[in-house]
Amino acid sequence: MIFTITDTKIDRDGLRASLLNPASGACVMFEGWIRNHNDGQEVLRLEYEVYRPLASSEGKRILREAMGNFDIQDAGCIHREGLLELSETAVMAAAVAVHRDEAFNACKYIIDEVKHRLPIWKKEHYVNGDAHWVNCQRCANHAGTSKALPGAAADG
Amino acid sequence: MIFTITDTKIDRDGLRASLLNPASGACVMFEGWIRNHNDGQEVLRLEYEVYRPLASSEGKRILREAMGNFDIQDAGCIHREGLLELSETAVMAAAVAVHRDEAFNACKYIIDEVKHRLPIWKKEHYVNGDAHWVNCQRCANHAGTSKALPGAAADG
Amino acid sequence: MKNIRVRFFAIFRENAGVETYQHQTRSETTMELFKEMTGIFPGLSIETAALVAINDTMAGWEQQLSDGDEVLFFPPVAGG
Amino acid sequence: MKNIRVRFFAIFRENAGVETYQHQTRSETTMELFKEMTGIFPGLSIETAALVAINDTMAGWEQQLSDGDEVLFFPPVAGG
Repeated sequence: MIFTITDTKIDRDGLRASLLNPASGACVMFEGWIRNHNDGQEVLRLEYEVYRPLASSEGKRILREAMGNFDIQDAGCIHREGLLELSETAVMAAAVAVHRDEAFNACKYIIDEVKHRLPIWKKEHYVNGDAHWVNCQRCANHAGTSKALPGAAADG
Repeated sequence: MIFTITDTKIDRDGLRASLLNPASGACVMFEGWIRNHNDGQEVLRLEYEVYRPLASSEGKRILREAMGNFDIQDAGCIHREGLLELSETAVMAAAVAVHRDEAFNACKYIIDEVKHRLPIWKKEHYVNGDAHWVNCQRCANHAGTSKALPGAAADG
Repeated sequence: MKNIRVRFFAIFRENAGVETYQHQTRSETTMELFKEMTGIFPGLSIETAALVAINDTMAGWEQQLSDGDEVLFFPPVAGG
Repeated sequence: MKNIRVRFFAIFRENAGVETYQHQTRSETTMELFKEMTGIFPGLSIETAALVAINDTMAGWEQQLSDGDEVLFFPPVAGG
């Protein structure tokens, strides 16, 4: 189980190699890429701010939850911080299992939780010179069930 | 859209590179690995027989279906044939999309269909010297809805 | 009588003992042809979820045969 | 009175204009403390799905404060 925050290129082969083992038959990997558009704006690059101490402990907790909730053999996740260019990998999550359904479900769980729970923020820098903190409207619904600020508006 | 049958190592980076584009924010990849056990037997290696003309046309059809059924931007799949050792990648499927849910669903669809529909057979060679063609019991249910031999027993 | 070329794959090939077989038949459908084959090749038997193709196109078990067809008998597939 | 160290992140930091703030307070909960902060830093306002942590552990908005706590105010997260 590897969870890492890094300010350099994500080592995809390294994460995969750490999970490879002869008892696993299925490996599901997710990569989040920096895309050139969001909400109708042309994106130039992204800036990730990470509060490492809590991102790291909460990230490891998510991996442990995935191991407990799904019949998988191992899982891992790496998240970038700092300035990222288009098409760079911002996050990679992976799970390995005997059978593929569990690997799919676990990988999806990890990335969903990472996006909702880790103290990570991104600022989009647009082609037109503007910049904007992304407030992930969808988080509202999810976080509303746990620790979100009460009374706040949900996703329209 | 790339679908390939190969008798050499699957080019994972090549498939990923063919899908990478600045409009996609999510990439989901599945790898099937040769594992060292199946149905209580210790597996030594696997042998894949592929009927290439139909595997190739049916594989491309599956990718087109994935493009039509899910909101994805591209998809690809590579399947090995011949003799494979433990931990080698037997198949890789991938899908890229703006949002991750569609990429997960499409990738899962591709690998499910590939396993059920492509004229590919595997023979397991066991540590004890036996060998055995795998008859994928689960296929029975699935194929039963389309072109499977009528009257055949379904998965117990 | 129709002239049909039959091909067996994987365990079907091993059980029949041949890979291809040229056959004159009165069978109308792929299913009748397969049953005929189990008479000719005693090792061959009906398998759960077997598939059939005609001339490199997936077919059904009630599909009609034509003179000159190549019929491919696939045991249950197991890719991935 | 409790001695509390407050930290703001991302858009909260930009809106407050400071990253850390040492504060003497009668606030009992994280929620009361946040409301107090919006009085001190006019740029700061309540955000949908904001999160709070105390001493590097995720907390709730009704959680009690203790003297010496470090309280972290997180705007809605957006990882990945």
